[in-house]
Amino acid sequence: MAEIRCSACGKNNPDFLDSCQFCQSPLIPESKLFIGEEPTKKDTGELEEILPDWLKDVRQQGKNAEAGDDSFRVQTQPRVPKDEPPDLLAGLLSQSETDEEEIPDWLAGIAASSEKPSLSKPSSDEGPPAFFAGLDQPEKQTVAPTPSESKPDEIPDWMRAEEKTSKQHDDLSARLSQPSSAEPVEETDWAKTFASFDSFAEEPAVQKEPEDLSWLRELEASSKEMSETPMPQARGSEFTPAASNEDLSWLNELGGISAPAFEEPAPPSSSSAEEDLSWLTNLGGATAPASEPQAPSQSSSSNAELDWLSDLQEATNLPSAPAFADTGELNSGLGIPPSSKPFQTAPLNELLGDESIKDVTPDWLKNALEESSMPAPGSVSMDWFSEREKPGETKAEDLFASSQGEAVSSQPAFDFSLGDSSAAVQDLDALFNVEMPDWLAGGQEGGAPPSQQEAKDSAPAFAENALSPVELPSWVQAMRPVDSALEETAASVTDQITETQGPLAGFRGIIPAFPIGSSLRPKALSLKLQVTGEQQTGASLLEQIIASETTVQPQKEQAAVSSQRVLRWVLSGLFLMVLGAVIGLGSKTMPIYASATHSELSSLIATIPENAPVLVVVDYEPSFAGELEATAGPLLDQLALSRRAAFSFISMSPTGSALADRLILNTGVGGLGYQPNLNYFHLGFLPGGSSGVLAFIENPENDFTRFEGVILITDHAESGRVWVEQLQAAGPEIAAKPLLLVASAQAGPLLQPYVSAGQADVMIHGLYDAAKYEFVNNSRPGTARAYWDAFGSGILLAVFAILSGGVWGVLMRMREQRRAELEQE
Amino acid sequence: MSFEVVSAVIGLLLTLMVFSYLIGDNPLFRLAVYLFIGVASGYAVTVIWHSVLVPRLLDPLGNPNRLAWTVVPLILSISLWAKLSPRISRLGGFAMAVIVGVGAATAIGGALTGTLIPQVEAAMDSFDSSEGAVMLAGTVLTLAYFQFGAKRAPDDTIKRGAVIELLAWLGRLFIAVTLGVLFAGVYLSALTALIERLSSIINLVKSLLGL
Amino acid sequence: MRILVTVLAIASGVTVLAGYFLAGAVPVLDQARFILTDWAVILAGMAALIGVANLVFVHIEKVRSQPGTSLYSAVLIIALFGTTLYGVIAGPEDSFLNFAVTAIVIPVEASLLALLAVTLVYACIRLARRRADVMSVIFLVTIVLFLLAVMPTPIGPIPVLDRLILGMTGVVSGAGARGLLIGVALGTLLTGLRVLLGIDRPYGGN
Amino acid sequence: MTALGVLLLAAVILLVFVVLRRRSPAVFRRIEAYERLRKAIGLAVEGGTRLHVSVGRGDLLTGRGGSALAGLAMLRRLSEQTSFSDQPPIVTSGDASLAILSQDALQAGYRAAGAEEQYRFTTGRLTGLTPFAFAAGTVPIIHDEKISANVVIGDLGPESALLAEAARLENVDLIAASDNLSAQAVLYASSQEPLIGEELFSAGAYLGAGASHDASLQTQDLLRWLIILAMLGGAVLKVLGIGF
Repeated sequence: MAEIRCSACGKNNPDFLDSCQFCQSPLIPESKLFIGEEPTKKDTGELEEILPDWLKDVRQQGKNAEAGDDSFRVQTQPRVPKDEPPDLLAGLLSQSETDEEEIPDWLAGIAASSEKPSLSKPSSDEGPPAFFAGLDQPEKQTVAPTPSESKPDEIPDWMRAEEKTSKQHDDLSARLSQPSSAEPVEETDWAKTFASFDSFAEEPAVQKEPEDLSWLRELEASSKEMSETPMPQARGSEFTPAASNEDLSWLNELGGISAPAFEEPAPPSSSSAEEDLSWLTNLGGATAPASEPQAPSQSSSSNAELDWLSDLQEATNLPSAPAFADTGELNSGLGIPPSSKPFQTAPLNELLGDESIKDVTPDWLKNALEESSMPAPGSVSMDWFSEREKPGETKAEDLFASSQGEAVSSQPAFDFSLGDSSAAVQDLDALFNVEMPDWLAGGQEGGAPPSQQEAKDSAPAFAENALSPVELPSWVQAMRPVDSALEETAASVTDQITETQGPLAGFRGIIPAFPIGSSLRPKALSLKLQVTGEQQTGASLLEQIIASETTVQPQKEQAAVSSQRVLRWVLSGLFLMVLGAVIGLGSKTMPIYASATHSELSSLIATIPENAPVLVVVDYEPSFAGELEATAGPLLDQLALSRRAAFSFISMSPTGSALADRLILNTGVGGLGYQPNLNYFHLGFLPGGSSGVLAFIENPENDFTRFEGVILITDHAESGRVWVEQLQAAGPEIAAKPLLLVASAQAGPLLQPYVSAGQADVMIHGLYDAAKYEFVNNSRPGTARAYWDAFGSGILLAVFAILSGGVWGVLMRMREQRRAELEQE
Repeated sequence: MSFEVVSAVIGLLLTLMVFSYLIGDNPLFRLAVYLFIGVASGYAVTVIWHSVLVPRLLDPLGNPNRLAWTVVPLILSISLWAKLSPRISRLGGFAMAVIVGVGAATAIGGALTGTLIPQVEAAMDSFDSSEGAVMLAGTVLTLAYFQFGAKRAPDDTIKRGAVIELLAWLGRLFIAVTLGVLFAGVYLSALTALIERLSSIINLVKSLLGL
Repeated sequence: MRILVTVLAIASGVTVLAGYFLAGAVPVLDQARFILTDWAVILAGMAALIGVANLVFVHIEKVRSQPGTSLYSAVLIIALFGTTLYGVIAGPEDSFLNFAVTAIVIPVEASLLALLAVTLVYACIRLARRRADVMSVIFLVTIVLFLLAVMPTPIGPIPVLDRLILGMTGVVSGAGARGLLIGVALGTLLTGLRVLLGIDRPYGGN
Repeated sequence: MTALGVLLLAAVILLVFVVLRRRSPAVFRRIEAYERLRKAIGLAVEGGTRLHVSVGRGDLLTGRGGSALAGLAMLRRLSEQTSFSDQPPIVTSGDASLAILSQDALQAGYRAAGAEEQYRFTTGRLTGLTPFAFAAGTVPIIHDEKISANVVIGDLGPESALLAEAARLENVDLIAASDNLSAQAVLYASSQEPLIGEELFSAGAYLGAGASHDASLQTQDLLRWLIILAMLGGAVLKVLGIGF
């Protein structure tokens, strides 16, 4: 097993630990992201093999502690991937937090996949491989210190030595709480080599150092506080989905094959712990070929990147393909000298080439050494299986045997992974469909549902196109997950690069297309100024201001202003002179023609009883007095002359009463002997808009029903709307009263719809209408007639000015455009 | 000289002072305008005092039957004076809250019952003729023009959908015609006011000159 | 306090609105609506006094700080105080007050509107120069055609043109105006709703 | 009851959009006038120039109050954005209640920007109690106060042409919108970039006043299409003789 020497205390630690289990000093400098200096996952592959055992135990601890507190589990699961990008540790966490189904998956994957699993049964109790127990022990001590959980008998000798030392430390959380000040861990060459691979996939882990600590803390807490669902867990769950994606991304890449196995719809509340375990489940599936000869190969994928996987699968199926022997073969076959491997693998190659080491190292450990630590879960297990199938290697056989035995006991895991018993499990599997790597799923052939079988069918073709499985050394296999991780994370933007030259020719993604870990590292603060659009606008404005300070263009501006002024003066003079002349001369040369509408108005007025009170609403501003006096004059004149109506003025503007007086004075009404408070009355100012109008109408004191008609004189459409609305709201009797609108020319078009809709009876708007009505009415020549010629002159002037000005403007624009074009040319 | 003549003369002078603005901003215009603002505002306050505050606030104070209903607006009215001081202006918030609340409700009520529903109904009702069809189409297109929601294109430009853009373009034509007609109406009103002013000046001059 | 103010605004608004729509079913709502509207009118009246006080303060400050323009401000203050004091005492029906309106307010306002006759034409000319897009061209053409249609001439209305143009522009502008009015009503509705829902709180300084 | 139904529907949609918009920002079409306004705001802040903001003369107790409220919402945002300018904005209005509210909005904007001490009571002004008095009182401000841009959003009538003319004489921008169609027509010809119809009510959203304004605009969009559908459907039913 790989070990890392603690720089603080000098003692060896399992390299999957982030911190020294003796002195709690960080084994890896947290603040650095050096490639190859992340030992945590370096030996994941090794741990992969080791894990089942202690994971079982830890899981058992968790199970005992949590007593099946599902809610707790769900909340804590999400931490796993985030805390522990190496999925191995994710599994650890999930187990420690009492997820029963997670370890079984993992174990089931190792066990014969053809076995029918049962979902809820834990597998940890029964016969984990003895050599894994050693790993289990320290974990138990540190993470979940329940003494009954320990199984020292199962610890292999090689592990026991480590256990002794590790037992000196029993509080992992205390260790985790220490600041990470340790120097980089000393590593063996091969470890460094692996670390260089790890750097691809372990970048997230580096980023999440604190969270890594937290999951361990939580682990401890979970063993202490059984059923609590504390906030930190919830918080952790907030982050875990993303984390799980990251962590599993490389697995996804690897596992295109497994997709069919997880095609059930994913529940929204996915648990990352389950995700982590799913790869284990798939891993379990991957072992199926080993025990099931009918499964020809790993399930297929058309993805060329997975060529190696088919090779791997074949490797696991071929007992005569020992990993180390293969290495040499592959190297020779591909013409790749060991020393010419990429920088990440060169030391490993050298190491592997060292026969002495090879001989000394147990096969499973060799595999572990060959593995890239980070993506180990899958790849390591593969190696493990390949080893397991090696004839004559007793350890492998033991392992196999033990795993077989374990498989029987770990049926729940199979059940979970295959998702054939519980809907919940199916959901979880569906979740993994999204998250899980295909390559892992491909391993589930033994127990795979039909969908998986379909995928499996295509595997041979895939395998044919792939490199010979025998040729692939396990170190290459180890690299594959790294590439996958890269593709999913750092290099997800572009395809992985297929090497076309050199010793790696034909491989894809061996050398990342992107700087290693570029996207996995915490985003560095960009030196480039980040500015928003608003800020840019501000900056450009400032620029303009500064530029305007230095640029002097007063001449042009002045000229433009003066020309505008001249034009304005000319226009003003023209208007004043022409209109003044027409008015001064008293011209009445322009004829007026009547229209049918105005005859209707005369007829309507004729229906009003004599001496009847008529309400006149004055709702215009003094500015429109001239126009509206001229417009309302003929109507009031006719009402006064022919019906002798009594006018009651109510104003909607403060100046209304003064305007009413002026109205009487400036129309013919005043000349008819109309006296205030006798023939006409001021009802005052009516504030409050529509509410005021309604209050006025409904106020019994006003006796609104007495009015025989309502004349609304207004300069805006709002007024017409209010009166129309409120008169109708006041009841049919009031609504039936004639409503005559006298509107300013500018409000006329807007009030026309009310007339069209029959809500108002007739409307006179503007001088144009008034003059016609005056003509139809045969009343005395009034103001409208007096203004008529000037009115025509004014319109003519305007038309002339607008037309000539418009043409001039268009010509000027065209000239400017032409000039601009010429300048451009 | 009668009141009317004096009034007319003052009116004439002020009209000329205002017309001087056609040349540009000048002291005469300023003088006329400031005088006008003072008098108009004073007159408005007078009317409000006599038409609103006295009958609705002060008079009921002497009437025990209406006193209860007047206390609240009285207190609120007094608190409103706090608005003159930024430090204690928040005290006047209650009074403004009533105004704004009632105003918002009035605006909503007016918009719904005064415009929205009647106009929609009118648009539907008038569909039975060719004019009505044009009216309906114009109304729809005009409304479509105002679609605010848009999408960000790949080139970072913000555009509406092609169909909406087309409808909006057609709607612009209706809006342009509408605004043109309304503009012409405003011009006619202004022209009438100009004619009225010129007439009053000329008539006064004529009368003063005995012509 | 801010919450109370908001509650008061919402409550008064909702009451008035309920009075609008449910007065038939619940008569007391109608009564409540009138009471609240009455209060609002009183408060708006009082606000007018405060507004005028603000006007005075502003111009007093101008008199102090801007000697060059102090004459105008002084004229304004004097006119305002004089009219107000006299009007409050004498009442709005007073002949002298009427005289002030007839001699000052109406002529100035009418003159200001009359200025627009020139200003608007000038604006059209500038528009053609400044923004000669399709919409502006249609806008200007419509103005010209509409004016021609209503223009008195020595020969009477221009044959055919008046009815044709007025008919066409009437229909088209009616449609456009309806669309614009509906749109404005929609905007008003939403703006009012924001206030009634307490999202916008102009009264509370929010 | 139809009106009540529309009201409730609008309220529900608005609330839903408010919730949705808090999660993701809305994208709205480009309106040149608001682009210009943003520029003017930037200029006021960067160049130390002064903005003149007018919220019109809409009487809150009439149907024209809606545009006044929209103007106030815009003012609130503008005051916050420009409070650090060397020359704080001047706000004018033609209604007394509106003037008080505009002062509140100004003060709130300053407060939100952490510059409440710079708020001056006299920067929120009532310039006249009648429409033309308001316009006439505002014209001298445009001439005298070294305004860099005029923003007029609220209820205005044809008198807005006077403001436009004053702005033109001073050669400064005018960004104006009114709920009054006559004023819209005038401003279309007079202002540099017109704001038409209900674009008046979009000021808040375009100035980034918050999710509620975005939601409001989206609700407007949705309701508009519902109205269009109702009109078309109703017209077809009428033609088919199906009364309702």
